Amino acid sequence: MTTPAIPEGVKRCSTRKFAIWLAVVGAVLLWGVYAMFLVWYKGLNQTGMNDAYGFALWIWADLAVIALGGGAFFSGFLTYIIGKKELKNVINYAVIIGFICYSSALLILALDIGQPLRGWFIFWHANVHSMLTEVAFCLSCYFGVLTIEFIPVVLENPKLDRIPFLHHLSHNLHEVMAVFAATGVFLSFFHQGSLGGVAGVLYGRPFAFREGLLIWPWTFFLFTWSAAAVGPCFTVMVTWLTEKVTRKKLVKQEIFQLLGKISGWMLLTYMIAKIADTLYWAVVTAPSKGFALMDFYSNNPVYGIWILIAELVVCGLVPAFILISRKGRENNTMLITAMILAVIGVCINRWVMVLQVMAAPLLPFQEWYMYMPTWQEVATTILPVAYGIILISLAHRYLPVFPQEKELNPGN
Amino acid sequence: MKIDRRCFLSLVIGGAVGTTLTPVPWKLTDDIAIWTQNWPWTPTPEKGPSVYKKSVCTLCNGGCGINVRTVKGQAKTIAGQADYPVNRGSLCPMGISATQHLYGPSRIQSPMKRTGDRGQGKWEKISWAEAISTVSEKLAELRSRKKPHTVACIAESDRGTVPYLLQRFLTAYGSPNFIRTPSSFDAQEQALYLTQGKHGTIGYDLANAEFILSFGCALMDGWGTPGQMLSASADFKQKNKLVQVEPRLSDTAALASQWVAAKPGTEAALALGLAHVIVRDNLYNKDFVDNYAFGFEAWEDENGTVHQGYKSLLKQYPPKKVAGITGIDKGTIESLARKFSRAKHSVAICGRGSGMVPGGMDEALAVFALNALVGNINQPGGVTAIPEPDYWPEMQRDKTASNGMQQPRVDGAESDRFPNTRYLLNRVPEAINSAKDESPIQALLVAGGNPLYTMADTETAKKAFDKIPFIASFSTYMDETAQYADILLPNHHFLERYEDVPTPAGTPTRVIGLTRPVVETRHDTRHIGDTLINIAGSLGGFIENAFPWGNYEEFLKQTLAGQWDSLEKQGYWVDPEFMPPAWEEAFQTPSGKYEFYPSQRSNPSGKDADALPGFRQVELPGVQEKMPLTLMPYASARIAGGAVANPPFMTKTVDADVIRDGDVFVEINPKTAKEHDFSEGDAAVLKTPAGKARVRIHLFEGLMPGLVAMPVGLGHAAFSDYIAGKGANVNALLTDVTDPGSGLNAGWGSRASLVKA
Amino acid sequence: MTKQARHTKTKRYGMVIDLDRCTGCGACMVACYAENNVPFRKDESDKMLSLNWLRVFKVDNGKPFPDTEICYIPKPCMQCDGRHMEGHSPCVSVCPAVATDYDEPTGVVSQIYTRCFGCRYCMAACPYHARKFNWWDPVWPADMEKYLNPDVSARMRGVVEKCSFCYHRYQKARDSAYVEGRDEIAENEYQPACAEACPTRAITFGDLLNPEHEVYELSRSKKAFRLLEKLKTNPKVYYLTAKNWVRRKADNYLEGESPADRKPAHKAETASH
Amino acid sequence: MFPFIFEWAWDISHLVFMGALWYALSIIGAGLTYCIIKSLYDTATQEGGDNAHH
Repeated sequence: MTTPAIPEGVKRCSTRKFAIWLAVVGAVLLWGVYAMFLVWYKGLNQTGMNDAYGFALWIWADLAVIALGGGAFFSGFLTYIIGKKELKNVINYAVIIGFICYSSALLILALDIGQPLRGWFIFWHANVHSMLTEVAFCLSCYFGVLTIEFIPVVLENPKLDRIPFLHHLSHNLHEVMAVFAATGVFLSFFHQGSLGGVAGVLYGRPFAFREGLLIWPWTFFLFTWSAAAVGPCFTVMVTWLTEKVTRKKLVKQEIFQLLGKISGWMLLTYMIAKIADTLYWAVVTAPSKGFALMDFYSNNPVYGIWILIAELVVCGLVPAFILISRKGRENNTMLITAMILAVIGVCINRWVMVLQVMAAPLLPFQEWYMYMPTWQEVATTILPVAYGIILISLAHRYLPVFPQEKELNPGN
Repeated sequence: MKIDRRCFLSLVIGGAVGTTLTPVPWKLTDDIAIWTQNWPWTPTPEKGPSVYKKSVCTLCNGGCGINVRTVKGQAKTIAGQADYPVNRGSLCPMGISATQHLYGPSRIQSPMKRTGDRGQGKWEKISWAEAISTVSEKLAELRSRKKPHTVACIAESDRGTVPYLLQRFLTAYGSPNFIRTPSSFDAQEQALYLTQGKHGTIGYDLANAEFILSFGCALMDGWGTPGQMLSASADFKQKNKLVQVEPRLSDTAALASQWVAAKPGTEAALALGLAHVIVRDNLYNKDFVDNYAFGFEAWEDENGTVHQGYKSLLKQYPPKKVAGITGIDKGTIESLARKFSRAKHSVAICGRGSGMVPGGMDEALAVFALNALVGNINQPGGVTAIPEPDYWPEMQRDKTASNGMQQPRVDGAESDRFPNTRYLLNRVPEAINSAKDESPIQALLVAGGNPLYTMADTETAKKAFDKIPFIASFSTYMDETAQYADILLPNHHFLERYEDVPTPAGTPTRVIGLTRPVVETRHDTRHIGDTLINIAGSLGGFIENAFPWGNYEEFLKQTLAGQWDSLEKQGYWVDPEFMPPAWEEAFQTPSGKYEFYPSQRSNPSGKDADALPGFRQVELPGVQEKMPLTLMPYASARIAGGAVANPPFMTKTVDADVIRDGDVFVEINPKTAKEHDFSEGDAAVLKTPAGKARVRIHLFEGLMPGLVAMPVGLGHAAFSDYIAGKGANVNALLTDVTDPGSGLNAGWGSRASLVKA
Repeated sequence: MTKQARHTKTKRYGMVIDLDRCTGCGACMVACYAENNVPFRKDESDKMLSLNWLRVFKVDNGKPFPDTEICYIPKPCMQCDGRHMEGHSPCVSVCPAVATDYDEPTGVVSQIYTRCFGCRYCMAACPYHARKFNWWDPVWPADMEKYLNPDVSARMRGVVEKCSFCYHRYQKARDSAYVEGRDEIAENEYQPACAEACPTRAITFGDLLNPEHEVYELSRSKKAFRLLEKLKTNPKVYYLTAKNWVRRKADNYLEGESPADRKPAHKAETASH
Repeated sequence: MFPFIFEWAWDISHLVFMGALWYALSIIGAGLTYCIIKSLYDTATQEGGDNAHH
């Protein structure tokens, strides 16, 4: 069943099947929306946060989602600035995933403030010394850039493309995309970094605090680097998942491998830097504030040294080595496993830099602070996932996202 | 079609750009910002100049001078009155947060009568006229049945004009049953009477003492006048003058230069052991003991019988034996005795915890004897008797009243069995519950205190109250006892009324303080003095004649006419003539001397050993095998343990290891925890012979193993949602243990068991 | 960071709390709540949800009975001067909307409730948990709104609040000094509610830079120390104790380190007038 | 964000931060404006023209 709304030459499931799929995901979305309105109406008492956990699940979700959405800026960087033309085959999808990630992050941020109606104060009364201000500005600007990058993809829908102005707009946007992409890379570099800075500048929190360069703590660079390393992994992972769901190949394996190789080297260099940072922190920074490494990993029911090993070794070095080896990349299972591990690794890192920072006690007579999210927090955190699935489904159905789809699926 | 689309697009884009250029979006966002800053449901307090008003806090019997900041006639904040002779500017958290009770939801706002079952909380508003006629009709009816003596009145104090009016009312009406709520001063005042022959308030000159030996007094957590004690604490600390005897590392013990962790209930033995050393080593004040004391040596009565003296009693308490009893090592006892006798002004004080439980007479007498041994009676830094107020006008009463007054008291005080005890509220429940037919109390006026919360074994007390046909409460707040009454005649809040506050117990000078209205009366309440005058008026006859004043204020000004100027101006009056009498004139005992052998002590056996203050272990209720632990209540400055419950601010200050999610934590030593397999935070059921309660466990090294310490003042069931339902009431777990000679409650704790919940 | 008024000397208001005097009675906390219109809820037992500008902690030396000792540590906002003593306290530098500010003339860290939009970054930054969030709309039952202090505004749901050293009292004192034509205010003219209420007189308050103020000497005493000094937050709340074990509770020490090795608190300070 | 907001200061941090911000915003703005104007122009001139691009 082909309607003009669906791109030419590709096969899509029936409208009925698609509607059922949307309804199922939509139900989850509605649950999240309900929780979202509860939080807006009743306030943050609907969450499991408290005065020790000013930052919790949502901030983690923000950080994680932005790190994973980093695929968009890094692929854009590789495609438009370095000139890796083959990546044009995933750049559309990377942009869509980035768009979803960033819009979700903004939504969660809007939820996570006590006075949402005053949210714009962060721009209006900006404190330029605050990492969060930097995050807010770069995040919003970059979201604008992502929207600009997303528009031409939308405009390629056969129906829209028939409108001359939109047709030209799409064309002209494509023409200058490199400029936007470059601006996006610049903005991304800063907000990814500022997100790292958010925790790293907390000199009252020895678990988070890092020395650094000028005003930027090392976490600033580590966050940017890790987002660049893992963002493409997430793009590949989602593409792979989409292939599994749609039961067809959408992007050529070489592209996956190319991204894997780049990610692998990025990840490896990131891990070297991260390990060096961790060592310096454990041996110099933390002890200067009276803390031994194990003080941060003992006397509590959750945070043991396992979490450090999981982040650095299992989800850090291991995937890095798989991805840099040709054998590892050429085995699809290994490739995808490594990428999933890398994604988990960056999520652990963001968790640790938010939640464990809050959990660790500072005064010797205090205990570890424990936190349990409420269903409202969980639902609003799942909400972006549902929203993302819906947007991806729509995009995949109505837009020519994957240039190689026709070629890879002949006979449709 | 194409043109239309273009038009449409231009319109949309143009419109959007145009709107951004108008002030509309900016104005809207600005309005939103302003609105979130002025949410109508966030109150804006009214501004105005501050007016400071002096008064005296009556939330406990401490009577601290306060300075209330008011703005536009509303009380805002409360601080201690800097020059007030009792507290010298210091104030406890309860006093500071009094405004919360003034404006809070626990106030009784008008007279009410009960419509549902007792304690059910169903009330109907009535007029004052109806309230007064209901009470006076009930009282008139009892009087007409010649049963005026079946009326009883409970009050928190027996000094000052309001307690006096209550007593005067009962006397004119014909009932001897004026009952003051129990406190450790019951025992101390009786000891004062037995040793010095005087009725009065006991004063301790702690400021001038060089050495203070405190037998479990929670000086920092509510003993005596909290403001006064807190104010003196720095002095205790800096001059290293405090030694605290107590099985728990309390706030007072923490402040002391030495913490002597004696087994609970062995304080008297320790006092005797110290006395033993002092006498053995001839360290006592020979002048005082030889010339102004009686019964130190053996003596012969008029019948020629030779009686044992205090000195020979002490022989039974050598340090080694006392060490065995108290768990304190011999060396500590010896050195403590030497320190006590060598310091220039040493004073020993008693009254466990915040002084809510009287304790046994042996203990009070043994501690008093220590002060006498060092001759520190009526000396700077010593013990002094402050005479009771005696400025009361004459009155006449009719025959019914005289007959009523001849009847024995319901509580057994001043009877042959307990001749020296003035009030025994603790014995009232038994007197009612054991009565064969109708309750010996037919009408109860609760004019202070909150017995259904503060009495030991509150369940039994409640059963007794059930049998009283008529209960009227004058309480300002909907407390546990008011909730159990039939009719409520609410008194003004203390920030709305006049009242005099005579010398608080423990204060070494003669003072009167003036509580006065700092805010206008908020509700349809009435001063208890006025209510009494109204009731007397409606009863008529001699009773009416005994209350010739137009209102309470008139009576107050008349009574304190001599002091009124000073009271009005300064808020207090200090007796300029008061001087502790010299030893020659000080004692009004039969011997005219300080009596180490209290010859007036009730002693049915006639044995010297029972008259002299020896050590007799108080048998706590319960079987040790079933209840291997010992529950002991402890006082905390952050939890009001008395009649008036914590205001929300105070509860806010209580730590999460004292109360959490409505559960109270009991402290146990980690050793005890190990033996009973408990760890921090575990839920448990605490059982005693009187009842059980759900608690949680807090491990505390500072508590003697084998004990379970529970805070006093939690577990309220009344007042308001903000106060009720937090933890359990320790009083409900304790049982009255009758002291043989005095009838006072000597029960300092209870056997208990802890089982995992 | 606002410019200082003319003719007035720069001040660094600070507090010295003598832990050997504090008996943990809680009067300071209650006085603070009453003065600053701190709301309350039916259940306040979760201290991480309870609005309290000042909290008194109970610590013990961990020794078994009967060698146990306890000590109370009152903890208001530390009013940190920041790492380089120039006002970049942990919280001020992170607030994205300048809702919290370091007042140059007094050294007091302010909180602008109507500016705060509740991101709680400052709470994450504060190592002392001095900052509290309004998780709920404040409610004063019955007539309790009547006792609210008109000098301090009530906060709305969704904003952060904290101890301000009763800055409104400073403003009042400064205003009345101005009316009387004085440039400077006397030590006793500006005292926060807690210091005024402390019945054991354990809390002393004044200008740390003014040798005539009591806190000047006290903060320079050998017994003086601050909480978590190693973090270099430079608090203006000092504590006094003669007990080494109490000092150990105030900061983190690696194995083999001891509070005795540390320089006196005031030496770390390099404030200039 | 604007010099007329009171917390604005003419100091190095504000200049660097806001400079970079406004710089990025201008590039985005300029790029977008260019595309829109160019597309409007293209639409007007190539009305009914062929749709081919790339």
